[in-house]
Amino acid sequence: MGHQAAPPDNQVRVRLFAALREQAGWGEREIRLDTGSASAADLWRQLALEAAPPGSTAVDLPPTIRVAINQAFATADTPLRPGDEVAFLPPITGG
Amino acid sequence: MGHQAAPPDNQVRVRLFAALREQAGWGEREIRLDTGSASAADLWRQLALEAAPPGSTAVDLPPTIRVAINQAFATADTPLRPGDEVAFLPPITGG
Amino acid sequence: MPTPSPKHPIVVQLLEAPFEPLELLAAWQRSLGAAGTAAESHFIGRVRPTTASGEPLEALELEHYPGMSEAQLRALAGACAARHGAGAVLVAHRVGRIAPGEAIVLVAVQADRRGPALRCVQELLEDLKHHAPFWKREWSGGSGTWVAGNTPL
Amino acid sequence: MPTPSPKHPIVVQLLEAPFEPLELLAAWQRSLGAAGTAAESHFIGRVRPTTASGEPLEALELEHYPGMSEAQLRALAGACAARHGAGAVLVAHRVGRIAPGEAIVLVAVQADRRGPALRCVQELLEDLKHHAPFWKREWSGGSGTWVAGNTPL
Repeated sequence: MGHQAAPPDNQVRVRLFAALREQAGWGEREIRLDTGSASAADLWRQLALEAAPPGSTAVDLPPTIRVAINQAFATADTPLRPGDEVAFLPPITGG
Repeated sequence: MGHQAAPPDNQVRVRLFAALREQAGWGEREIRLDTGSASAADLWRQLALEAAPPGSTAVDLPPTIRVAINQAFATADTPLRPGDEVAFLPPITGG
Repeated sequence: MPTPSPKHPIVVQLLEAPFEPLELLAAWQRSLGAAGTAAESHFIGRVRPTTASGEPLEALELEHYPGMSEAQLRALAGACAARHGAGAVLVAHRVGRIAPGEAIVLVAVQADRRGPALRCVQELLEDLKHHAPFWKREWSGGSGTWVAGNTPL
Repeated sequence: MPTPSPKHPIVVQLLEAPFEPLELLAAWQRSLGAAGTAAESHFIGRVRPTTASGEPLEALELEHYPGMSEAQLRALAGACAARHGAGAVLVAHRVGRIAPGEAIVLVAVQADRRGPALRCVQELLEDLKHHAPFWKREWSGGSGTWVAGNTPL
């Protein structure tokens, strides 16, 4: 996997849904990634939507939250590219 | 099981369906039972709808043929009573 | 339609003329009240255009045992609903001569949850194929052949 | 409706207003041609009158991920049809605010045999409950509660 240099404008669109959206107080934002080769899991830590437990600096992505990149399910360690739409999906209750 | 004396008019109604009806050439008949305490299997042998094999005097009810007495499934050894409607049903192909 | 019992309302219809499954379903839904239950499942079976041996089918003939066929369908439907905890059941079955493409059987089940509704439709369909007194004859090229067994699941 | 592909025609509809399942089924059947296939199975799910905790339900709210929800429903339906050798598939799903008793989901499958039609409806129903981006919120007594999990099968 070749490492792709991050462009100066290292920005992704983040979307939150349902309970996650309401807890965060927002549903859609443009976010500039802290690091050049961030994954969805890195992005979650950067967003810090949940309060970190004592002695910890960041909260890892809970296993119940699924990730979609550009409207398709993806694993949390998928590297993000500028312009990606990254969604964090709480447990699905359709049908 | 108490044996019930056969009334003088020891008659049942016999019904045949589908291929069985066509092979016999009839679908419904009043039949006087040969013996006083006949079962559906006895009735089948009496009807002799199929040619008996050489050396045999009667043909037993094939396992593929189901019996209904008064429009409910019954076992072939159920004793018949005068006035019963006895049906011989070839393999079912509904639905 | 017969008056349904409140617990497992079973409706059985033997039809000698072509029927439109969705119209029967609409009438059945209306008879059960405006707001349906949480889960409802249906199955519609139609006559294939070819015989079991692949010849063009002119018509399927459905012989039955009048009286026993209605009673058996009703008994099978009631037992299936009770086993699965389903609610209302509708079984409609054609008899007589049926053209290719026409509906031959309709099964519909309402229940509180999807599992009972789905399972009851599936099981009742197998039950009536094997335990209700119906016999199929395929007409092709002017001659009729009794069908030996049911189509594979 | 999008133009169906001849092999596995998949129709997906996300609906913001109440729909009548039997009317949708009639339109779908018409779009597939007059003479239907040998087997067709349906499932209709409706909103229950009570919440998961037994309170009277005012409404169910269905949030979804526009764009991804349609794409996922289409992908799940296509994969299910291919796995089971089914033919045409229809999936209709309500979004937004839904009143008790209203239909929330409709799944319909046509196939050559009853097995594939029945199995594909059942499996697709499970698939979309777990793998399509929909979230339910129950409104009761003026406040909304996100539903934590799916109802048992």
